[in-house]
Amino acid sequence: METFGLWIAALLTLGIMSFLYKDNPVYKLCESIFIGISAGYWFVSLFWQSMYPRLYLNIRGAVSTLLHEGRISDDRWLYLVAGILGVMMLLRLVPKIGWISRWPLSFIVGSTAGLYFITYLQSNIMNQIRSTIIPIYVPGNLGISISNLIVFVGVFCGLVYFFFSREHKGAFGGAAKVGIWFLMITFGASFGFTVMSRMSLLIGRIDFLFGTWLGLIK
Amino acid sequence: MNFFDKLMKIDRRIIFLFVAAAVILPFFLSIHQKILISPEVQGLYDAFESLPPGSKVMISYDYDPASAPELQPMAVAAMKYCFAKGLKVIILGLWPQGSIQANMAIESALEDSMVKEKNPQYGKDWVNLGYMSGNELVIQRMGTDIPVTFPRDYQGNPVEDLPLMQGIKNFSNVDFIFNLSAGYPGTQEWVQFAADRFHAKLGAGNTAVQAPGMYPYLRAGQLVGLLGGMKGASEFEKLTDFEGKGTKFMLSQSFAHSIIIIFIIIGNLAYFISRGVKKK
Amino acid sequence: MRREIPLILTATVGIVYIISFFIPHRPFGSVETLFSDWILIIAAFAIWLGALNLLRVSADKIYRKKKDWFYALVTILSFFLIAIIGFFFSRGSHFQDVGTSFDYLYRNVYNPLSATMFAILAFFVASASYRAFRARSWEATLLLLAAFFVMLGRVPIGDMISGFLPENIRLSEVATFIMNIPQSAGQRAIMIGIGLGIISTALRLILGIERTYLGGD
Amino acid sequence: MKKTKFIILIIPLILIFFNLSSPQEKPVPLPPTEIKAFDSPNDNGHSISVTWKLSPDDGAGKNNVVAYEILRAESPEGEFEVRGMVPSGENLFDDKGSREKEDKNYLPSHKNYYYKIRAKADNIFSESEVSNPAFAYGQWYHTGKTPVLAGVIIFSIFALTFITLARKGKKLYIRPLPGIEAVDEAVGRATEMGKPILYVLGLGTASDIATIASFTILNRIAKITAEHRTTILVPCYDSVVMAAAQETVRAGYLEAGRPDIYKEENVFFVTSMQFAYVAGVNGLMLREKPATNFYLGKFYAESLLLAETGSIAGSIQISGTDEIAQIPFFIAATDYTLIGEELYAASAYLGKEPVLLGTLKAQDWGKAVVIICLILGALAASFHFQFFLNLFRVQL
Repeated sequence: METFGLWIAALLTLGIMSFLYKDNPVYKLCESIFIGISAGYWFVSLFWQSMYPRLYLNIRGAVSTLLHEGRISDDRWLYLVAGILGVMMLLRLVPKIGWISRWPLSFIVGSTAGLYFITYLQSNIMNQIRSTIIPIYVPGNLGISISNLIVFVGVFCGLVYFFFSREHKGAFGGAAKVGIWFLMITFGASFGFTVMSRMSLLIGRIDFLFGTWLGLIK
Repeated sequence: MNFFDKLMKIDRRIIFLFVAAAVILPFFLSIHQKILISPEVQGLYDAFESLPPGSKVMISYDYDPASAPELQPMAVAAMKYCFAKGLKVIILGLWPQGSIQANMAIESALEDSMVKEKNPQYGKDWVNLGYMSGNELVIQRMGTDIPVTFPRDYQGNPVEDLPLMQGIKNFSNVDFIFNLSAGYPGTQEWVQFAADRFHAKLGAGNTAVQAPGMYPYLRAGQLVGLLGGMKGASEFEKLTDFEGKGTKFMLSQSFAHSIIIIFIIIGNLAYFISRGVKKK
Repeated sequence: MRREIPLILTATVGIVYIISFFIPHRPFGSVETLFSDWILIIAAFAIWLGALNLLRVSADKIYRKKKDWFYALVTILSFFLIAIIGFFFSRGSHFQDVGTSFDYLYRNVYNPLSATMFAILAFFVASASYRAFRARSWEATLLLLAAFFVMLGRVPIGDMISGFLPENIRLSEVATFIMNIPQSAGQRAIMIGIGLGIISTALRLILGIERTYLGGD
Repeated sequence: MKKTKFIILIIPLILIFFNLSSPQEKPVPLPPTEIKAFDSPNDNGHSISVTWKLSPDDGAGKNNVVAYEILRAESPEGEFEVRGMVPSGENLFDDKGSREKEDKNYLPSHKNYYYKIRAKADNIFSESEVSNPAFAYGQWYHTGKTPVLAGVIIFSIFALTFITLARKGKKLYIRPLPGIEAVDEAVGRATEMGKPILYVLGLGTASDIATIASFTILNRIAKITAEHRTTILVPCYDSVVMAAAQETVRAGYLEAGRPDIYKEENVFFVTSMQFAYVAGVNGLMLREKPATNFYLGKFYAESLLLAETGSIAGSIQISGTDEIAQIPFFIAATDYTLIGEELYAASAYLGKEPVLLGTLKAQDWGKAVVIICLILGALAASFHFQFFLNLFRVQL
């Protein structure tokens, strides 16, 4: 069974790789298997990991306290709201009352908006300001002074580039231009850096094909 | 259309072919590239070297198959080294697939002739405590009580039956912790909970993407050493004298980076020359 | 009814979320966990919409014998294969444990497909850099140079080429400098910008100014 | 004589021998003192904190303390149970309990507890006195989060001011963005070629602001395509996103006055797994050969897979994301890229609604405040004024 699995895995690997030459029936076959399997995977996981523990087990627990202890006050009843919102989502399938699905949608969007308003203010703004507050002049250490100055100028000009209310002209435009330079270096560096991990993945696949499958590499 | 114009519009499949060759060929070549040892890898090796035989090393496997090309060579080299040196290894995983990766690493380590000589035994020379959910809370709980956190190993044996686990209560009974990490939970959590709170001695192996973020911890001494990506793996293999996949992979990596750079240079030459021709 | 209630709901939920961030006292302290659980449950219901949509589009292709209808059939069959195995033949909620049939499919079908698709990136990185990394302007040159230094500085070859230079200006050191100084400066500027963009969009959502996601009428 | 000499010699030797062979007396460390228990600040009322003065033998004296154990009881005479341990040198412990009654670890609010700390040296303990009684209670304001509150207030004031100004009809200038200018041209191209437009919302869920910002852009583009009678294809990664995208596109067609030509099957679900989704969209691109591809939203490693395939298919491509690591790939492989914040601005740009522009102005003012903070901060740090840095410290 394991050898069979290994062959399946190897053939699928080659099938996807054939895409590099051009679109072809083998790739199309792998693609449709891939879509079906992954959608099914997601379908199953969401059921066992969200629906079952979070909705079913909570409600079952609440029902059992009601039956055994006669208590109705249980926080877990709150999960019923989620169940109702979920069913409302499914009402999209009924054209006449499909608009009800906007309720759960706006619940999701509302909590997203609230959550991100706070977290980004804190992590992207407060924390980044804090790590950029560095002494520009460090007595006796020219190296650190210069690198701190570069960081400061980079953040400053980068922010100027993102101003929308002024045209990039004059001194303002000059700063924005320097800002673009910093952004470009950032993108280049991050490109070069990511290349390494992408190559590692390819190397891993080659190792699978020639080593694990064909046994050519020890 | 002259030669350089053609070169600029080269079929991408030719580029693909070169990339494939650059990655595949090194597997079958026996070229040795000079590997310089960086200080953070040396630091990790020194920490391992300072442990007398019989010391207890905890290795946490916090990654899944997706990051295996980078981290598995490190894991294999570390296991070979520990077995050959007679260090006792306690394995656990904060990622579900971590303990499976660990078993795979041990399987390849046991094939090595130096390891075979020592004939390490499960329960005595190594144990695999398996996966435990709870992320950083698992580390925190281990700081107080390891047997309570992991009452059984991955096969379901009670830990009190394992000779290696005798006398292991918390991090003060573990001589060194080595963490292989591909994200959250991983090195950062080990630093914050094991090193900062319980003063455990900690080293780590990370993916190339994650490694730069760990340098602050290295500078502060919270990490004694760090292996970053395949490069780190190959350096570690060189230091421990267990040359393995890291070194081999690194050669492919070098070739692949070079081929991309060569193509960028060719592309730019063609661009400038053909532009120069047109201007005339 | 159709638009007003959803808008009120968005605003209320958003404001409750923001307020509860500052109040540790119950019930506010646990709002975040509760709401995120709810969202997961809604998503678990919504996957039915997605799955039905996928099946409907595929079935439609087969029914009308459209081009490539055979592949649509393969999609439907693979969907049912893994769904049935996952629901009934893989130890219930322990479906992801090692040794289940679900795990077998995951390891031998899903994993190689996904890893290979990911690995194809390596080829595309090469072709994209060949096509796009041309020193057309000063900005493009900066991008190219930064990529060049970092790429070479991360592999042993880089230090071999630059071995004749003093240690602190070898390629690996240059790469580290670029990553630590200008790269992190640029990164911070972008992060602060994104932060402002996100909080401003979030505010627009809460105030009900941005509401296209709710549709018309 | 000889004998006495021998005895005199042997007695001290025996003494020395016995002294050596008797088990070595391990020194007992002095206990920690001044145990103070109090309610843990900024929590929901199920945690008590304890502090103490380190044992004189911790880091000094006999220097043999390795850790402190924290014990708790319901009365000073009651049975003390171990609640936790901290390494030597530390003098604070948060006794965090659960808020669930069923939990073994339950710690009720408003109930008194007593604490003891014992210093641990190998297997020897020395216990402190019992602490004062303390009970846990919940707080109504988290003092550590004040900087964030200040940020919320400042930004909201900016936004509301500019929205009001915009409502009153004040003209607000914004500079042109190349990626946005290209949208009309790109749709026009598709119409001329008689080919569809592909709009990819990315891998975000409806819980990502980037995805929601992308809905607004999708709405405008759907409106333009409806006017031109061009097909727009929206393959979706998430079911909730699919539902919202259907609403969004329908609204666009409605605004253009063409609800009759809206086709729901053009906004469809592919799958929720990253690379399977890419495989599907790539196949779609090569078979449908869209004239223009939009990639706006959250993107991860798939960015380049999509953009390179799009370029193989010969499409014009406009991209934008707030995932910094992916922006370089989009810059390399697509024709126009909206960088980070520009993605969020794009919806306001395309909408041209004055109120949306108002919040864009607020963003700029926000940036100005950040820049001022950075300048002041750099000066303060250079002259060692630590307090300024602490203004931005958020405690969770």
